[in-house]
This record gives sequence, structure tokens and C-alpha cells, in this order.
Amino acid sequence: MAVELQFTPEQQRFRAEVRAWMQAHVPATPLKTLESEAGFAQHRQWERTLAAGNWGMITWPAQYGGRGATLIDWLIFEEEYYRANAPLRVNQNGIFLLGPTLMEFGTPEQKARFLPKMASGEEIWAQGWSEPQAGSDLAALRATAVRDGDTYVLRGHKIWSSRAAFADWCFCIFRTEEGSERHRGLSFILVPLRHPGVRVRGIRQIHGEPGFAEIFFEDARVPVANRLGEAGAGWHIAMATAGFERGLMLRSPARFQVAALKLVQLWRHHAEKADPALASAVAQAWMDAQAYALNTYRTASRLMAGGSIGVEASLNKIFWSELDLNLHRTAMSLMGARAELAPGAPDCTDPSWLEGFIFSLAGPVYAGTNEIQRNLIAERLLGLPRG
Amino acid sequence: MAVELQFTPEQQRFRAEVRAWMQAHVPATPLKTLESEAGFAQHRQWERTLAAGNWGMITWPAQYGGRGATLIDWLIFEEEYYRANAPLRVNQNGIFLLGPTLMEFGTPEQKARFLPKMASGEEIWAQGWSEPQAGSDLAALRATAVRDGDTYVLRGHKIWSSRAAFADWCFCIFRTEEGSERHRGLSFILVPLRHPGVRVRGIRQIHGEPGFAEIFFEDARVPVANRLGEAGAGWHIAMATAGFERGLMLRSPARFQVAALKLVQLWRHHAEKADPALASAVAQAWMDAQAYALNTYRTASRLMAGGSIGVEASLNKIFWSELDLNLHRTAMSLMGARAELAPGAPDCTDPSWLEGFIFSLAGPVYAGTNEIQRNLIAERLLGLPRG
Amino acid sequence: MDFTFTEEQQMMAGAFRDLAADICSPEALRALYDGQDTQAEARWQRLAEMGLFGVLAAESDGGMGLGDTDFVLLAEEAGRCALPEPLVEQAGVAVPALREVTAVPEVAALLPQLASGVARIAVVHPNNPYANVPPALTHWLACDAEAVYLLEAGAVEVVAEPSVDAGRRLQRPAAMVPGAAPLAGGEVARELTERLLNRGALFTAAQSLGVAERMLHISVEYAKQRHQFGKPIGSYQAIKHHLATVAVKLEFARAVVYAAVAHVGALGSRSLAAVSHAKLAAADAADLAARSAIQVHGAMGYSWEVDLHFYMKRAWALAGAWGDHSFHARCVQALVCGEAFPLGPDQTFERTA
Amino acid sequence: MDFTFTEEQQMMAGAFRDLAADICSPEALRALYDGQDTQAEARWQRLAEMGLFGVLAAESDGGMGLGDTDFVLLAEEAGRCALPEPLVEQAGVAVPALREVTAVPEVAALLPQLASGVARIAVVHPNNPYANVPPALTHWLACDAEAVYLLEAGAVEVVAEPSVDAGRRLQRPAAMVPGAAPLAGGEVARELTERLLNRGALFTAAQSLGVAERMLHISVEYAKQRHQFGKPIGSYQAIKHHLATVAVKLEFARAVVYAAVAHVGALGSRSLAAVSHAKLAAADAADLAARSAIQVHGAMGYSWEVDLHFYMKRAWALAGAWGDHSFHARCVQALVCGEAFPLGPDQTFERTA
Repeated sequence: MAVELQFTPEQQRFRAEVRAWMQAHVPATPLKTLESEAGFAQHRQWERTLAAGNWGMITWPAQYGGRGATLIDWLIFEEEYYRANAPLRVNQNGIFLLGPTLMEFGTPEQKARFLPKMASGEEIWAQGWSEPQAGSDLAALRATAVRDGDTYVLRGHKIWSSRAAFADWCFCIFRTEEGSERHRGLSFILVPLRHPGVRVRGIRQIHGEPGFAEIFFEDARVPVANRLGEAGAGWHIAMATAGFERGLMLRSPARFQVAALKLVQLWRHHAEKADPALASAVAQAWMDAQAYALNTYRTASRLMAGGSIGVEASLNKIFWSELDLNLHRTAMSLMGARAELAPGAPDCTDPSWLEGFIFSLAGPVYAGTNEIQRNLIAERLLGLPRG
Repeated sequence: MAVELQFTPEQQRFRAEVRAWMQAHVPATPLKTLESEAGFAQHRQWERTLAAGNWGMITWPAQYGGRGATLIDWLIFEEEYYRANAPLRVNQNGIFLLGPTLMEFGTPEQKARFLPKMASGEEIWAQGWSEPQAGSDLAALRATAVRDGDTYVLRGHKIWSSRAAFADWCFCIFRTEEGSERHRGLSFILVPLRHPGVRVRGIRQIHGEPGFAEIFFEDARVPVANRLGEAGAGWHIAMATAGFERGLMLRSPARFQVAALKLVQLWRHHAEKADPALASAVAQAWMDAQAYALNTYRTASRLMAGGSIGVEASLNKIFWSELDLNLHRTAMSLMGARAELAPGAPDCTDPSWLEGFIFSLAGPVYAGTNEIQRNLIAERLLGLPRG
Repeated sequence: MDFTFTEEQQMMAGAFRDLAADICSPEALRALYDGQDTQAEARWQRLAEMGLFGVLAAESDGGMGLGDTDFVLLAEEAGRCALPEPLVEQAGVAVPALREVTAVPEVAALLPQLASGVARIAVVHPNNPYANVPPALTHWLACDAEAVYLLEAGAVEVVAEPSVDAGRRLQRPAAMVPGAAPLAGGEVARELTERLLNRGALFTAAQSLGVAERMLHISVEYAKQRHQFGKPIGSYQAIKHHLATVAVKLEFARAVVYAAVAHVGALGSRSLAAVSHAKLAAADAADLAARSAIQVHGAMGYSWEVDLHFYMKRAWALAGAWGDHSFHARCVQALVCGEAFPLGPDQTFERTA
Repeated sequence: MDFTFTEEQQMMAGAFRDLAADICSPEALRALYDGQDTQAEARWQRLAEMGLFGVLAAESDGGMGLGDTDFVLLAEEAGRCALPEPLVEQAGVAVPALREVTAVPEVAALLPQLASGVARIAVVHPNNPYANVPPALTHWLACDAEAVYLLEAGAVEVVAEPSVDAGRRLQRPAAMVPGAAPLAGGEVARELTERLLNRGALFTAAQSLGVAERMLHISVEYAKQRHQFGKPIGSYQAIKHHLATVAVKLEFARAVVYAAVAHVGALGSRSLAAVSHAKLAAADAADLAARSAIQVHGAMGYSWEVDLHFYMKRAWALAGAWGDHSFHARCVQALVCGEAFPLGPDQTFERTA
């Protein structure tokens, strides 16, 4: 009978294996923020440790340093990863976004050159797509790559590039066809960040750390061999990458389930003086995290049965971003006068709430604003006419 | 010093006078619904009683049967009216909408012909504007009035006409200029409902009663003298009427304050087993009703100091309609399994909650949907560009 | 670990949906609302012919011997068509409950009758005080924390409690014959009562999913054809966002309801929380679908002449049936905020409290 | 019955707004956030020159002898510009409180100093444990239900509690000199403490209005100039509706805050409810304005380089100051759901409990 929601003995053994390894390897003291140079180095080291244990990206095929694990195994891995309070993945642009894209569109040489060092955490990747005038409207981008023999000459200005402040490489989209418009004439190009003509400038976020960076290309030259896929195929490839971004890998539910559990504990600490309505907000946060987890397994089952991820990605994006925001708003309400205290203030008992709250504010706007996701759902899932 | 929020001795005396009269005259047993013929007759009689006491429309000038009362007096009157649980105003289209419009745009003859009988409740008015293909987009209306000597020949189909099922007269908008489009070529015409070529058909609402009606005009003839204002001035006059509709008179706060008080009492009855979050919904309902009352007095002060009502009307519409919906949704939640019981079911302790809930569902969509109100606020108050 | 329904399960649901299109169309519901419901018995017969009353009955009782997971999609279809008859209460709630007490001769005798639809039962529970009664009622199943009673219809004095949803014929037992012997008492009664509520709430949640999806579908179709200001209203962002938000709520409520099926036969706090979560999530989705449908339809959605109101009223009714919002919300709050069972990312599919 | 402010009141607010544009511009706040705040004392002087510290002080103490209604618009302006200095706490909370105990010689001596801004006071209360401290602090006003203390700055050992809002220099008294004599005790202290909270909460609510309106203004301007898909984002319905919804919340919160001014000097349940209502309504409006601003600005709103975050952080900070959400929400729930005073349409402007 289907809808069999129990883990197989193999899956339970796998969970035990992950749990044991995490217990043995997760750093006892939390790493510095990966938005600082020292913290970035620590996180890079953690990626090496993961890779050494062959835990870097378990869903990748073995030849690229993976374990060919199923989506269900991946979800189990993430559950144990977050349960063990393991560090943020500084490698996520590589393993979740560029990696799969390279496997689909890369030449054998490109795969051999980039995937192993990505897997080992030796090379950390940034994403360079948005531009000051091309945010949600990515097709408006202007940065150009002009062909000159076997090299491209890059000019332009990318922004909101995550990890770029300290990363080694960046995967970008440039306009390679002069005078081309919108989605046409774009190419997907891999660019080293410590490179003549490439200037990176961190953008301080409202919490004061450079969570993103701007990248200025001033006649930087890269070999044509750094182009992924055909010239002009940039949009098509970028959409595939965006598909991976909106897929199941990046926002696995475990993160929210851990946060919901912390919220329950915060509630218990404040219950006596709290607005009773916050009890229902806390319960809702747990229910929503649980719902997100259940629906993720449901989608994973569908994908493993041969389905492909489509507009669910938009449904997921809206659901997790709103759940994350509501969860952290509830925590801020529970903390009352302490909520505004900065990390380092004596009475700031747990700085992760304020940091998490600030991060959660960005949820509805990044990776495609929720407005855009709602348009996609209305048009692609419900079949409503375009505006 | 300004912001003096106390009633003057005159205002307190006035309140006492209204209270005494209501205690003496409000029917002890509630009237039948005005959506039934018998109930409509009862409500018509109540209007006569009010008129006899000179309480029909206290803000009207004395010569039309009013008292020339101020807006503050009006609000006090309404507070006592709802506090006394007095009947719904079957006369509201006349006294709130057409009456002021007639005073502004009517000829001396029209005022003399229509206002006194409106004041006395002898003639009850319906509104005939919407058409099947012209709802929110009123300018799309098609019903025509073709001039033939001293008469107009009316053809067309009006819908969602409140009170029309049993009313005597209807104020309508017709296209009087052949081939005219949108806002141009419209005229504002007064039409008797029991009249050759006029057919009225009640529209049953989801609660089963005919809250609205359709009106079919099949070559009905009315004198040109029934036209209000110039030919082609229909849109201009209708907008003035809509201004009165969105003004302070129609949705005075007392109604919501009485409902909020009832909700508090419902809560106290169910508190023991209720979701504690509903306590905050109940408190919010009271706060919102209070806020709506306070802001209404604030607007009234501004108007009495010579200001005019503009986009506040849209702010009010959104606020009261959402408050009314949330208030009744909270009541339905509190009643649990009893909420679905129909009026007349033995365990249906108070049918007004279900009726009020159903009515509140229409709030966000009638008298200009809240979407349209938000567009107006964005464009007229905030100065955002038209879409 | 597999979250997909089998082809058989989907086919059975599809067959019921086709039947519903025939016997429970909007026209049929309109007739019923206009007081000319002559089809109740005929509908019951057609449901019986398809064997739907026996889905959860033992094959030895003439049933299909299937499990709760096989029934959940059927309950969803019953919601989608706003089925007036209490198929869910008889086949999804009463039958599996009575299968726990087959030692009682009258139960053993009744089960085949219930599975075939010959016998018709109504179920009342402290959290479901108004029973939706089938045509030609033959039995009552009534319970409280102390005892469970199986009574012949004639032995119970009832009061009719009309619902705003004309598709529900609600009755409340006013008095039972004095000294009726309980089917079960003590611990057995307590467990029966808890499982009755679990199935009642879960299959009510499944109906809410179906009725929510029906309202979403009706709204989408209306938004495509209705024009204002020169274009279909469905092309306006405000309308799109209303309906997309419903789609999101519905998608996630669905996962919660399907996952909770595994809990309805179990006892204990984790199962109570899973079932209450399902009831709340599905009711919220249906409530939002109803309000959004009104937004999309404008005054039209408020009219008796449009189909929408049949499904809107069913959504309101289901919200209070088999445990109202307060009951299920307090249940989840108490268990989660009280950490009645371990929480956390490795606990998603745990069964035991 | 008049709900309009006088021309004088509006002129004084306008004058402060002009001053704020000069001394508390976004550039000034940026410098402060970058750790180069050299202007605190200069700002304090300019506020003093305008006589703002003496608005509620007696004319005999060199003040203006005005009332709370005259101060509320000034508090709103302090929020609009995210003023770092605790003008509101000194002029709006401490001064009127101390005027109740002028019989105490040191208070009588201090009031003129506070009115002129020469003395600088920080206020802590059980519901405001972190005091926003002025430059060159000279005194502490500390209270609990039993006693109210006026202490020289040197007599209090403090702990700095940095806020995410760099414009608030928060300190918490860690210890007082042993055996300090209270200004007042018993009933007097209880009443003083209640009125301190009333004024603290109400004038904090007024600041929330100001900061909410500032965020709305910034968002509207951004939505007009930022283009996407070939047109200004402000022409999209989703953006319009976000901002219109903020405008609605703000409009009605404003009426609630202005009406509550009449209650801050009073005692009793009706006044507590009015003040808590104001605090909640204004905090909700500011919270929604902040979230909508992020929606409108996209990633840009998330950047340190955009002014928005100064005001967003002030909004978060004010939400927890002078009574957090739970305190005020519980207060209103207890009083309203408990019918602690008569409710109903004739009660809108009642004062007595």
C-alpha cells in the first residue's frame, strides 16, 4: 500500500551513520560568521572536512566526489546536519547551483577542471547575475563579454553577489551579442574573482556585515573556454540553474524545524508573561515547519517516481519564506525589550534570533520576490492570463 | 487648547433626548427582515415613526424635514440609535444618497416633489447603477434613455439594486447620447418602479433572501423632467452621490461598536474552552471598532472646520469592511459546531451572527471593491503612477 | 518512505469523481437548496453500488478490506462535490470503529449491512454534537468518554438542527431509551472515542481539501471569463495573488492531511497533534479559498444563483464539525508548547508519543 | 468635541521638523552608524535652544507650561527623524512626572535645569529596563511599584546594552548606592509609576507613527523612481496594495494615539486600555511599514547603504520599549474581555473607569 511514511532499515542505518559522523566532527564552538574573512576561512576548512568524510554533496555521482544518494537520503542528511547544529555551507553556490549545471551543460574538460575542486571545497563559488538595473528583471542585464580571439573581454557591474566578498570564482551571465535584447544574446561564463580587471566590493547589510558584494569588470579577460554551453545559450542555462536553486536541495526543511523547536523553548521561557496569542503563533510555526517537511518528502517521492520540479518551486519559496518570517517575528515579540539588543550586549541571551529575523526579512524578496512567484503560480499552475 | 475630546453640555443634552425618544419608540420585538414584503412594510412604518419624531434625517435642513444637525450630532444620534438596537434604515438610499444629491443638483420643482415624501418615508428609493457587464467598471454601462419629445424611453438591464425588490422609486444612470463611450453621454434619471415597461426581479442572496434586485427596462417612458441635472452630466452627479456613499453618514461606527460589545459577551460565554488566541481577536475587534469611531470623529472635526472628504473615504471603506469581517469570523470560530446552524435551529442561540458573517463577506467587494480602494489610495493619496 | 498514491487509489477516486459529476452536480445541489431534493435515496443507492460504504469493511463482511489511506482520497472527493449524504461518517468513521468490537454479536451482524449500505448510521461524539443523518436512518453510534452506544434509530429521540448548508441534514439526539446497554465502557470506550474523533476529524479535513479545491477551480474559471476595464479580471495582479495564495495554502495542507492518515488508528499525543494539525490546516485552506472566491466573484459570488455558495457553506460547516477550531488549536498548542513528545527535524514521521 | 490641532501646535511641530532636517538628516545618522557620532552634544544644544525640553515644564521653571497634546506632535517628529537623543524621555516623561513631586527640594531645584536641557536624565521603569541615555547624563529617574528614585548619575553603576539601533545608547542600572532615599513611596509611587508608563508608552507610540510615516514616504519615493520590466514598480498593483495597506493602518493608528493623549495623566483601567491600544496600534503600523518597505525595495532595502534601515531599526526598538507587545496586549485583553469598564458606542470618549 502506498503513502508508506516510514524510513527503510537502510535509511535508518544511513541516518545513524550521519549522526555519528556529525557528533564526531561538528566543531564544538560555533565558527565565526562566514561574512568575515576569518570566518570564511573557517567555513572553507569545514567544507574540506566534509569532503574528507565524503559528505560534501552526497547526491552527486561518485566520480565527482559524491555518493549518488537519493533525495530522501539527502533530506535525512540535512536533518542530521541541522540537528547537529553544523556550520552554514559556504560552498552552497557550487554544490547546489553551479555543480548540477556543470554536470548538465559542461564539457568533459570543464567538468574535470571545476567539479573536483568544488567538491573538495578548494574553490568557493559566487553567483554574479543581478545588476543595479536588472534585479527581478534579469533579462535587462547589460554587462558585456566581447569576443577577442580566444578570450572574452568583460565589462560591467554585478551586484547582490552572495559569498563574492571572499570567494574564488563567480559564475556570471554576460551579453555576448552586441545589440541583443532581453533573453537573447546572453552567455554563461565562469570568471576567477582574483583576476586583473575584476574588482570586488562588499555590500554591508543592515546587520553591518558584507553578506553580498558588487563585482566590477573593467576589461577583464577570460578564455572563451570558460563559457558554459553555446554562445547565446546563457539564458537557457541560467534558467536551469534557477531551477536547481528553486528545487529541493537549497531550502531543506530541517533548518526551519530546528528553528521551530528553539521557538518552542523560547516560548516556555517567556510563557508566564506572554500574550497568549503568541502560543498559537508558536504552535503555527511548528505546524508550518512540519508541513514544509512533509510536503518536501511528498515532492521528493514524486521526483523519485520520475516527476520533475515545476511550479511547486514557487509554492515552496512562498511557504518557507513566510514561515521563516512569521517564526522570527514571533521570537522578536516574545523577547520584548531584549529583542533590540545587539549581539554582544550582556542581556542579549541569543543573538541568533535578531540575526535570523533580519535574514528572514530578505526571504520574501530574494531568489525571485514572492510577488513574482505568485504571478508564476497564477499563470503556470492556475492558467490565468498574463497581465 | 485643541484636541478637546469631550462632548459639550448641548451635545450631552442632545444625546439624552435621543436616548429618551428611542427608549420610548423602538419596537420591543425586532421587525421582520426588510428583505421580505411584510418586513419591508414594517420598516417603512418605522421610517414614518422616525419622521413623525423629526428624527428621519437630522442633518438635513429644516425645510426638508431635518434639524440641520452637525456631523457630531449625527454621530451621537447613531450611537444612541444602535445602542437602542433600532431597526435597519430601509430609507437609506434616499436619505444618505439621493437626498443630498437632489439638494445639490435638483431643480426647486424636483426638490419639492421628492424630498418631503422621502423624508416622510412615504417613498422608498432604490439605486440602479450596476449592470451585468458594468460592476466595478461603472463607465461600461449600456442601458439607454432615448429622447422622444418630453419623455425618455428607457431600455436596459440593471442589477445589484439594493432595496429595489419592494421600493417605489429608483435613481439610475442611463446613456442618453447615442454612441457615447465611457463617462460621456450619461444622464442621471429618476424612475418609478411600479410603472409600465419596468420589471423588477429579486436576486436571492446566499442566505436565501432577495437582498438585491435586477431591474429590466423595456421601453419604459418617463418625463424628461425626471432627469437630475443636465443631459450628459450623469457621471459627474453619480460621482457626487458616490462621495456621499463613501462619506461619513452611511457606515457610522456605532454599528461596529455594538457588534464588538456583543463579541466580548460571546467570548465571555465561551472563554473556558476557546483558543486563547481568540481573546486577542476579540480585543482587536474592540480596538478596531474604537479606532474607527475615533477616526470618524477626527474626520468629522476636519469637515466641520471646512475640510472636504476625499481619499479618506477609501481608507474608511477598507478599514470598516475588514474590521467587520474579522469580527464576525471570530464570532463564528467562537461558536464552533453551532456556527453553521440556520436561524430557527433550536441550538441557534443568536442568528444575527451567521447573518452578520454572511453580510460581512460582501463588505470588501461592494461599494467599490477594496482592491479598487487600494488603487485609489496609492494613486491619489500616495501619488503612485497609474498602472 | 513513499508519499505517492497507487494507481488503484487514484482510479477509485477518479471513478467516484465521475459518479459525483452525475449524481451530485451543481444542478442537483440547486434542486436540494430549492427544497426539491428527491434524490437522496437514489444517490445513496449509487454510492452503495460502487461499494463505497464497504471500503474499510472486512472482505468477510462484504467489504473491500482496504485501509484509511485508501479512503482519504474518497473523502476528498466527497468534499469536492459537497456530497449531502454522510458517506464519510458511515464508511470512514463508524465502520472502522465498529470493527474494533466485533465480539459484540449485534455489531458483527450490523457490519455487513453497513458495508452494503443497507443499514444507515449517524454518529455523534462530544466534539460532533450534530450528526449528519443519512436517508432512512437505521442506527445511531453515540459515545462519550465513559461509554459507546449502538442504538436502533427508533430508540433515540432526536431534534432536527437545520444547517445553513442545506446539504447537511443535522440531528441531535435529545434522549435515549433509558438503560440502553453500552457497546463498550472503560478503557475500550475511551480508546474507541479517541479513534472515532481521529477519523472524524481527519476525513473531515480531507473533505475540506476537496471543497477548497472546488472553490479555487470555480474562482479561476470565473476570473478567466469575467472582464472588467477591458480585460479578464484574472489578468490583474490582485486577483492573481489572491488565488495563488490559496494554491499555496492548499498544497501544504494536502501534505499534512495525507501524512496524518497514518495516525488515525493510533492513540497518544503525537497522533492527536497530527490529526488536529490536519484539521486546522485544511479548514484554514478552505476558509481562505471561500473568502478569496468572494473577492474574485464580487457581488456575483454573493448570489444564490451562482454555484459557489454550495461549496462555501460546506466549508463553513466542516470547520466546526468533528472538533472546532478552538478544540484542535488548543490540542496542538498544549502538546507542542508543552513538548508532550520530542520535536525536531528527525521526528517528522515518528509515530509513538 | 474637536479633534484638530491648533495652528500653534502644528507650527511648533513644523519648526522641529525643519530643525531635524538640519541636525538629524540621514547623513548624520549614517555618520553615527559608522561610529563617527561627534554631534550628540551639538544636537542636544540645538534642541535646547528651541526650548523643546521645557514644553511640559512650568513657566516658573522656564518652561512653556504646555500640555501633553502639545507634545504629542513633537514626539511624532522625533520618530520621523529617528532622533538619537531621548528628548521624549526627558521632556515628555521625566519632567511631567517630577512636576508631581515639586515638594521635594531637589526636584524643585532640578526642574529648571531639565527644562533648559542643562541637566540630562535617563528613565528606567519595570517595563522599560533599558534607558536611552542622553549625552553628559546627570541624573537617573528609576522606579518600581514600591518607590521612585531620583539619583545623580555618579551614584548609579550602569551596564551598557548596545542596541541594533545605533541611534539608541542604552544602559541598564546594575546597582545603586545603598540606602538611597526614594523620592516617593506607597500610593504616590504607585501613581507616579503608572503615569510614567502611560506617558512613556504613549509618546513612544507617537514616535512609532512618525517612523512609520517616514518609511512609507521613503518606499513611495523609491517605488516612483525604480523601474522593472519597463515601468516604475509603483505602477504594479502588488506594490500599490502593500503601500495602501500601510496608509490605512497608519491613518487609524494616528486617531488612536491622538485620542489617548487625554488619558496619560489619568489613572485607572480605561486610561490603561487607551494607552495600550495606542502603543499596539502604532507599533503594528510601524511593523507593517517596515515589512512593506522591504518588499518594495527588494534587496536594496536590505543594504546598509540605503537610509531605510535607520528607521526600520528604530521601529523594531520602539516596539519593545515602554511595555512590549505582550504587556500591552494582555492589558487590553484583560480589561476589554473582562469588561473592566462599560463598553459600547456611547463610551468612546469616556474618561473614568
